[in-house]
Amino acid sequence: MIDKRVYDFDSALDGMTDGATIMSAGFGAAGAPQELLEAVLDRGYRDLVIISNNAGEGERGLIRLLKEKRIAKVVCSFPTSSNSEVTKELYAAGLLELEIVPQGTLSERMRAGGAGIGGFYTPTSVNTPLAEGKEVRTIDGKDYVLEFPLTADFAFIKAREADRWGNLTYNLSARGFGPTMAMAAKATIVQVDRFVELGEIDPEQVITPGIYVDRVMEVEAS
Amino acid sequence: MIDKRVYDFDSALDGMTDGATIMSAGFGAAGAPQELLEAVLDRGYRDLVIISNNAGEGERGLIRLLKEKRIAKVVCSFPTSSNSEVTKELYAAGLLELEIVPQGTLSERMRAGGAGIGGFYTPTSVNTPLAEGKEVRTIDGKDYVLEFPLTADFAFIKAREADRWGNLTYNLSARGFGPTMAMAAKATIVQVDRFVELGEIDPEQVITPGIYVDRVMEVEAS
Amino acid sequence: MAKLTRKQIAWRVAQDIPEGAYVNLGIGAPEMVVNYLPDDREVIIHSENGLLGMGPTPPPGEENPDLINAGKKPVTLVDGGSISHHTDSFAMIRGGHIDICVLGAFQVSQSGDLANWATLDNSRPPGVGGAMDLAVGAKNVFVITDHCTRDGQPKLLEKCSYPLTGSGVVTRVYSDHALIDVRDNSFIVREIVEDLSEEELREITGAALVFADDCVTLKTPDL
Amino acid sequence: MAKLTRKQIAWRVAQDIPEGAYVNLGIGAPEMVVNYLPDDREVIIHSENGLLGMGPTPPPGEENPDLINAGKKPVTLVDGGSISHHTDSFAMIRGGHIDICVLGAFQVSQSGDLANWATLDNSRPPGVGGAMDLAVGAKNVFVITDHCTRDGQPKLLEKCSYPLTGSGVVTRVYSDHALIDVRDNSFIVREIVEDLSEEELREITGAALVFADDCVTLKTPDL
Repeated sequence: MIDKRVYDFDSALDGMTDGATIMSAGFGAAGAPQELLEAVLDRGYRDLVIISNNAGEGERGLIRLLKEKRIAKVVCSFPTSSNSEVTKELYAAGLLELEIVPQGTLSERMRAGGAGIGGFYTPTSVNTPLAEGKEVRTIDGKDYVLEFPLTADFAFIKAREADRWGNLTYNLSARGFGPTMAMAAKATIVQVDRFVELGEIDPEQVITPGIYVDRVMEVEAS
Repeated sequence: MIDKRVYDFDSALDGMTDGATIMSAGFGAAGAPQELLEAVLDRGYRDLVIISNNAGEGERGLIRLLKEKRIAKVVCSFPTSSNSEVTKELYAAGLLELEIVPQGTLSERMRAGGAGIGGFYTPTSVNTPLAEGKEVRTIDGKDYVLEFPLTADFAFIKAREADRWGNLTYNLSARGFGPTMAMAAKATIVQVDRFVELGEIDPEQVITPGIYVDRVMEVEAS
Repeated sequence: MAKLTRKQIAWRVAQDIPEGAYVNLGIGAPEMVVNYLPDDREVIIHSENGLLGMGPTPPPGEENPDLINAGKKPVTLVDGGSISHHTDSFAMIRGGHIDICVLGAFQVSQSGDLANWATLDNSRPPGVGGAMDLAVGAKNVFVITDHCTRDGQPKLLEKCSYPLTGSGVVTRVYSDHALIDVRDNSFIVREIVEDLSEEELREITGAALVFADDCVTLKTPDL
Repeated sequence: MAKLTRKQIAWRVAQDIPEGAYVNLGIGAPEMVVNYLPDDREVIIHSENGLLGMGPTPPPGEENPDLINAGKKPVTLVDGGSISHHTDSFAMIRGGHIDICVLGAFQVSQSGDLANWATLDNSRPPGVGGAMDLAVGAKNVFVITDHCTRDGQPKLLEKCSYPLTGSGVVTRVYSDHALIDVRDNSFIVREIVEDLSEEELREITGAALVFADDCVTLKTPDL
């Protein structure tokens, strides 16, 4: 019987190592897998590379990892949040590498990683510093920048429901980067509000099909 | 008040011309907008360019347009259906131009057209005749073919429900190419089983958001 | 010198948003535009984190932490609203499906270049968010900005000195002094606030201005 | 000469599909594989028109014209099944998320090239469907084929003469005479049907064969 459900963080994080690349879903706090990130913190992993829209928000998850200097690099579109100073301080002190990627390009690069696309031409960032060093190509009279896929060792996702095959639904705008990151990582680990029986999710309403999911764990918001 | 509902085929087909490029959804008969296609037939339009997975199936829609020699070219992955000879006959007689595109590339090219991507590298068709004349590029040691976007004047789609903003749901595997074609055409025309009130479709269950839809018409299966 | 308040600028922008438009409102001043849309006008608000048909701020106590806008503030969905994931949401933007986006600016050039994401100060981490995608993807890019910086430097320039967000993208500027179209490598003044002369506007602008033949007074209610 | 029926080949393929695998079964003979999966083995069947968790043919009268497989035949969904649109479905395929796809073949070369979509007859319109995406995207490409054409020509070759579907993609061939891995530019025979000598197999194969040290008899039930 296929059963992707796990019941503790040690099982959820099986295979985690220092230096791992982790895609962390969430836009601000919505959809952020705070408990999974904090389980990584508790287990002492370091030198992590994080791919996430923001380099943390509030006082949870990524912010805690940043404060404990466990993160070597963040690939993101917008690193700072209004209520956290730690990213600015680490950056100013040269203790944090940042790769800034426009939000749509970030998402599309992860999709490419998950969908087997070797690269794509986007009009976003043409003639800006974020296109420096990148190939620019004129197609039908318009300029585009060549961007390459992003993949990761792990994707951490927060979802609403999961069944034992790993089919997922999300809660409103907490959907965010989850469906894309699930495609792009070697191992996709999901914390969900609740498990449901196989067949309970309408086939037309599955947002992330289980094929993209490796482990699901029921986590109560803490 | 925004109201994309129309009540007759003349309104649905507003702007149609000879020589128009039409994306026609459907995989075989599932999701095929037969009544919209036949309304085009009835109005005498010709020299049409059709983008569709199949060049017709059964005795309806595209097959009828083919029989009446209204179609100049079909861009598709698989032109012939088991129960129709017309495509073979027209092709053998030199009366039909075919552009064969692998199914996933066909779909991805339409997505690129709808998503503002200028081109993408796909591993599909490398070292095959369908890559002839196309740029091949080695990325991270793997070969990819450069493919360009597909767009159209019209997309014809069959869906289950629509509200007055054009939000759509589909019926099971009739979803098919609908959501992608809706993004890629200048005018997206949808025949639906039934209209619903605005707000009746759960925001999380909208499959094609109305931003991609121009006109919706309730059409009883005929 | 006569000048508009932020609310008045937002009001003026709102008048230019037609029925049925799909509109993305940037974080900050652009968010205020929604408050001045006429009640009888149906406009569909997009938020790049996956909302289409975004509604007003919920009443206190009814906020849902999983229903937020691009500025990470609690919002609602209107009837007809829908959710998409980030990649699909940016396909909408990049694919040219958003009719109008309204953004703030550090600088705008007469060729429509927009700088609104980074200054020349490298000590702070830069952050671009969705601005580059919106700038290049929306059919019309409206900019809300003060005409000058706080220390009196012009923000409308021949050429931007700050790093660009997008090149040749701005279609119209709504400043606290004027409404200016950006077309054919020129700033074309369509409306100018009361009691401000053409000469005074030229003095606070860092590029040549063309005054439209039908240039009128920029009038707004008191806000 | 000893040879397997199509059903026996399908049975043999089914034995190699592990619990939990995501599997795409091509149109025709590959579809039969599903009939021989052990009842206690959970395998998730993908159909490229957007089904994941495809179930068996529905009972007569319960067919839904909007629930069909890649072969356009009525099917069902099992509990846990899901629907996606075509672009998402092919993202699954191209992105390497399908563990095994089973395809038919006109020709297979010792370097794993697959030809299964077009012959050299240009009078008929060609059709490729999803075969090229599956060939290049699936982690393992299993081929079900007769060892020879109806007129006795070998289908396992040094080099394909027909237009390719994919290059270097086939991982294993299940013919009516043998089970052959394709690796390091070689056909490696793992199993051979009863009463067929190595020499006889070589004679009907258009490329060199390597017999594995642990090559065994290919046994199936009577089907």
